[in-house]
Amino acid sequence: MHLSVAHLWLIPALPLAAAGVGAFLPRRARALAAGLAIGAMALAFVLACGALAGALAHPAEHAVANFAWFDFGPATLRLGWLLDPLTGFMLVMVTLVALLIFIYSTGYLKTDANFARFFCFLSLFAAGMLGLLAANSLLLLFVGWELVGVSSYLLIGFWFQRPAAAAAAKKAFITTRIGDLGFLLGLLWLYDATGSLLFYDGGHGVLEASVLGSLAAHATMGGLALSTAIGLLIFCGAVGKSGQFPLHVWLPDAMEGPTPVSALIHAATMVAAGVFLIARIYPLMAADLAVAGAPVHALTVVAAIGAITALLGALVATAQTDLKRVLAYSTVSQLGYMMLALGVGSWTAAIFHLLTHACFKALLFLGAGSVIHAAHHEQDIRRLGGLAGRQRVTFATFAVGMMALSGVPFLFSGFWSKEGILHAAEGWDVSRLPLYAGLAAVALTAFYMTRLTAEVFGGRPRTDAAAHAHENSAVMTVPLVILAIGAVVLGFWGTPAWPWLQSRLRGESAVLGVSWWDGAALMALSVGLVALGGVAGWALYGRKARTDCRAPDPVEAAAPRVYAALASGLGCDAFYAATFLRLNRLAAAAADFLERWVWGGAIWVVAGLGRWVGRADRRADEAGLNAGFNAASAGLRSAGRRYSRAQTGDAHGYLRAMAIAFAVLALLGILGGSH
Amino acid sequence: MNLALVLIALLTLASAGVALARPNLIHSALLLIASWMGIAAFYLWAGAEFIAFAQVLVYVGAVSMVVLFAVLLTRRSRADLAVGPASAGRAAGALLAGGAVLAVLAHAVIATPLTAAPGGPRSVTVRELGLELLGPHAAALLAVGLILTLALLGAVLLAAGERREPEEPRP
Amino acid sequence: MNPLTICLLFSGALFAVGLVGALARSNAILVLLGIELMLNAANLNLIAFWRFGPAAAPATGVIFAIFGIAVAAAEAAVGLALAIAIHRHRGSLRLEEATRLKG
Amino acid sequence: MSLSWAAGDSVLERAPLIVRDALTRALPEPWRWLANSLLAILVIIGLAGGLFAGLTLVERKLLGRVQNRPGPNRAGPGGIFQPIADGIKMLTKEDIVPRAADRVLHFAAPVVLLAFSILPFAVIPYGRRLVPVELDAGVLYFFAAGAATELAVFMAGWAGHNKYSLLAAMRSLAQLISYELPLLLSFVPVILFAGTLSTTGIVAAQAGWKWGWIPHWHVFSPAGFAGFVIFMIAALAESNRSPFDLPEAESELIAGHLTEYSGFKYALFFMAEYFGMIALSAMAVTLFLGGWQAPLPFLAVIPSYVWFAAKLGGLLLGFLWIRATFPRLRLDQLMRFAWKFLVPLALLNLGTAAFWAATFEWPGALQLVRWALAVGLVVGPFVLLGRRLGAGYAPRTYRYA
Repeated sequence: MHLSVAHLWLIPALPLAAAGVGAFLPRRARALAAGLAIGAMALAFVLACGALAGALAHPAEHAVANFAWFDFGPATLRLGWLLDPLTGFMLVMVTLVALLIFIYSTGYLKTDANFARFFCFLSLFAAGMLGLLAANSLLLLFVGWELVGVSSYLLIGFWFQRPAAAAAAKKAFITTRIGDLGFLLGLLWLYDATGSLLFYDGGHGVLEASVLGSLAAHATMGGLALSTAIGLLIFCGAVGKSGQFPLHVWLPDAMEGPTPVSALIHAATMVAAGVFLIARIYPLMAADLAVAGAPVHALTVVAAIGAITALLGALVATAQTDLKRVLAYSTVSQLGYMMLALGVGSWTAAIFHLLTHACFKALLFLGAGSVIHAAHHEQDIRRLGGLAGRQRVTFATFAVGMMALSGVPFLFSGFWSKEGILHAAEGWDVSRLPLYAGLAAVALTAFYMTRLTAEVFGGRPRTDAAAHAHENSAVMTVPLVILAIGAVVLGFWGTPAWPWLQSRLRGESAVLGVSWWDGAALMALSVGLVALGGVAGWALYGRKARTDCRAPDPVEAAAPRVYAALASGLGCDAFYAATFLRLNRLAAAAADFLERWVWGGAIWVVAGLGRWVGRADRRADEAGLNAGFNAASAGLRSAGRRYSRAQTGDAHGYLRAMAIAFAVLALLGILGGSH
Repeated sequence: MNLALVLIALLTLASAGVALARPNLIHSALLLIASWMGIAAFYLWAGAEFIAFAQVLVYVGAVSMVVLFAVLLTRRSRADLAVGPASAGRAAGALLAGGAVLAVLAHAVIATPLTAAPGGPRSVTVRELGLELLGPHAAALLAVGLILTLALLGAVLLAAGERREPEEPRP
Repeated sequence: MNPLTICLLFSGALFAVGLVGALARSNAILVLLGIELMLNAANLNLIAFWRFGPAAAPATGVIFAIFGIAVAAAEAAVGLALAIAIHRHRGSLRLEEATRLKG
Repeated sequence: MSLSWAAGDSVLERAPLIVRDALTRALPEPWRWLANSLLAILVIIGLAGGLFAGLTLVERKLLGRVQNRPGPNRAGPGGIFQPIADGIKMLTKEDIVPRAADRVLHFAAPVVLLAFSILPFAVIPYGRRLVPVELDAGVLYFFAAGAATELAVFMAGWAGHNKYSLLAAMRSLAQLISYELPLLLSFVPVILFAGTLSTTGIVAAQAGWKWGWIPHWHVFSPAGFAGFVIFMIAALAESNRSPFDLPEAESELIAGHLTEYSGFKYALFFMAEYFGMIALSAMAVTLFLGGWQAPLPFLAVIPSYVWFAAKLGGLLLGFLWIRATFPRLRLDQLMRFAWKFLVPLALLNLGTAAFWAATFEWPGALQLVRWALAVGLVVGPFVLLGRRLGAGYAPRTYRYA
């Protein structure tokens, strides 16, 4: 069954409808709410598979369905839906992961009072995400983009009774807004420059050769090509959403939300939206490569940001003690990888890593959730431990995810996708730094994942919370198993030997090539690094597991300064607090002063005037005008009394009067008409 | 065909007249219903099937029921149902007014040279009606729907009253 | 005689009968029924002109009649409800006694 | 009369027309038409009457079997002459008219009732070319004629000059009015699908088979099915059949508004009631069960009127079975059920029908979605409303049962 692009709108429409209905369900209709959301998601998944099949039938073409939204003045604003392999793969991935996580959530939040509301929000998020993916117009994409932003805010703050959660939600919202401001500006500028926001529109779309040529040709301030400027502005949005370096600070805090939310939104799908956005508009980003003597290329910036983020995330992750924060920082670093891949010009590698990462990172988060749920919401890895024997399924699947993430060679998907990225970075002719950053991050990733696994599952329980942990119900374990299988299998459609996925994305047909020896040396190197990181992690944390939950971390013992710096996220938050927030506070004070004294004073004066006039007026009124009015109204009253005698209240009388009057009038009319 | 028309007219008028002259309320109501059916027959004769059936459905099916319910709910004993004209004077006045109106109308009708459109019976299919209603007259249709809804609510409120009386379902 | 003329006379007569009834009877319900009759007479006119009058639009007359019937039905429902309410207030339906708006 | 020859029909299919023409060929042209109509009327009334007689017998036999007793078995072999015996009894009974009765109405009531309960039969398409009157607004006519029966019920209750039968008449009027709403609403989806009010048109719209074996009957679509169920329930109530037979609950209120009737007039009421039931069942067959259409292509050789008769018989037996099975409702339960369950359900069903009609063109894959959504739209309200409906009542416990 193939789903044509004409019916693509159904995929986002189903969860949207579920959210709409769910919003009106009573709180106690838990089963109904969950069933609604899950059913809609399952349907959407089926449809997405159909869409993918339809897209793969003709991978080379971009099938679009555009429609006019509204007219203003002479112009018409048009939106549209787009179906190509990129959209297809993303749709299937998102719907599948979302479906599994919905099912998982029924177990994780079984006892929560706002169960129904939770599923309503989840459906809303899914609707926004799917709309974002299927959009053929930057505006429609932006709508979905903001929708997921809002639902992410709602879901991070789902437990808004906890001040930390509320603060985190606000932080996430505001931080991403900063990025989205850039996005919006870029969007407006693009519309101003091209008069269209459609990606593909039979030759007039912004991603099509003719428009791109003109965009790259024009230069704006600082000799930047127009496409560069617009691209960078839109990239701001991606930076905010995908937690790239300057704006990554919200993502770790977002872990205050329920774990399924972290898994779905802040690991697998929403944060990847930035990567998807850049991949979607890749022709626009790459348009300036042709321009000679441009001061900077958009993609160079992307690559730099990506490299920095990858390294920084990995570094910070090594010193976190909160189970979910470690994973959050690793997400940041992996997203950095994807951005890096985009920057060095291999967007297919980026998407490949996005898909595999979505799978195993969702797996890791759900595993973490399973641990947390079992250990009565204990998230500090120092206070856990010894869960390997108590939660066998969770441990096995988590191990798979951990190996996939740290890129254990050949069997696990993470290895292949990361190889692709490093390979692309090696092939980049602008600079080698991204490659080195990536390689360093490889070792660090292996290190902190080993640390995490050893701390949580190794040794023996260090608190009775951990001691009493036990395996969770099937609704929570089965999704883990499915995702674990995915985390392994997914790797094999993107191996250098048979790059089926990449070639499909590019719209070519895959060939079984043995021409991957040129990457062998690099591969060997990265394998070595992985081994190094793993061994180091094992040596420090695994060999002799921590016994006391208050004992300092080995690294901390060795180099307390470094550890503290890393633990505080290299002081990003502190830096922002010292600069932007203080500035903000000053501005607020100034505004307050203005309000209180300057405007307030003016208003006070005006009000005084008004009062005085009012008093004067009243005197004039009472003395002069009223007398005349009294006389007049007295006359009216007497007249009324006289006429009201005719008003007997007898309905028949009125009716009779009407009838006779009618007869008389008609008679007059006839007589008047006859001569 | 005029014969049929005259027949229908006479029957309708007769039943209506008798209805409004009978002392017994119930008989009046039933006879009025008969005259309504006569009007439906006229519509049928004129080839307006739909209206004819609508007339029967609405008046004979619904309004009649409301009337009968109203009659039965507003009486205490059978004696209440025998209500003649209030007074000879009023009756005379009524006849006078009605006669005047009738005279004027009749004069107007007869005086004006009317030409009946030639050609066979004109008729409109339900499909045409529906398209007409939902096309050019959609707004009016909505308005009527609103009016009916409000009328229903108002009627229920009025009839239910402050003291919760057994509230009859309105068609 | 011209059928249209007959129709119009018919409706005129019906109107007059309704009027007489509404004027002569003192029972509120009967007055209402008389008024219903007058409404019907009006509808009857519409159909008559639709049938015999110059063919303007194919269905206009019928549609007017439909609306007429709908409004008449609403009127009947409200009116009879009013009658019941009056009866509850005054214990009788004689309109001569219902001369004050204050109940 | 739209009875006309057509090539291609089997002889069996044409049999009624052949017989009719054989009978009326002798007459000159202008009279033949009249004769044909009269013939059709006679046949219909005869069939309806025969069906009534037969149905009473079948009903009593069936009830007997269900309640574990032989049922009528005296008159004739196995009691098959029971209806005749009943008829004779009814005719020979004294016709009592109370002294204070309103004689005119007392006489008029059964006549009016019978007249109006025979009228609906005029628009039912009994077979491929067997529809007595071809009306553009046939369905509307059917229910307009049916609406007038309420009047007769009132007259009957009023005429007897008996406050109990008057009360009973008002109760039964309340029931009739309440259930007329869902009855009328329930088949609007069918009108929506078929796009016509003419009965023949509706039957024609249900011709054909999906994949060669699922007939295109309206009952086989979510909205249509819901409509069918609502229609049948409302029809039960409209024809005063149990479990809605409060108006003349013999055991509780001595036949309600019929208390003052006896002998042949009573028989007329009885007959009118059965006519109503038969007419409504026939209408249900026409609206939802494809009228005279054969259920499977290769069964089309069997003449259409046989199929119609078969479906009609099936529905009637269903009526009897329900009567044998369900206990009687209470008046408040009855009202509650109509206004709080059936009417909202029927209204929501319109939305489902609109969706169904709007998405008719969706391509193959989406049909799954369409079905899922439509079924959800039907089942969801049913569950929710049903929950509300049952809320007030505690489960009844039968101590001595």
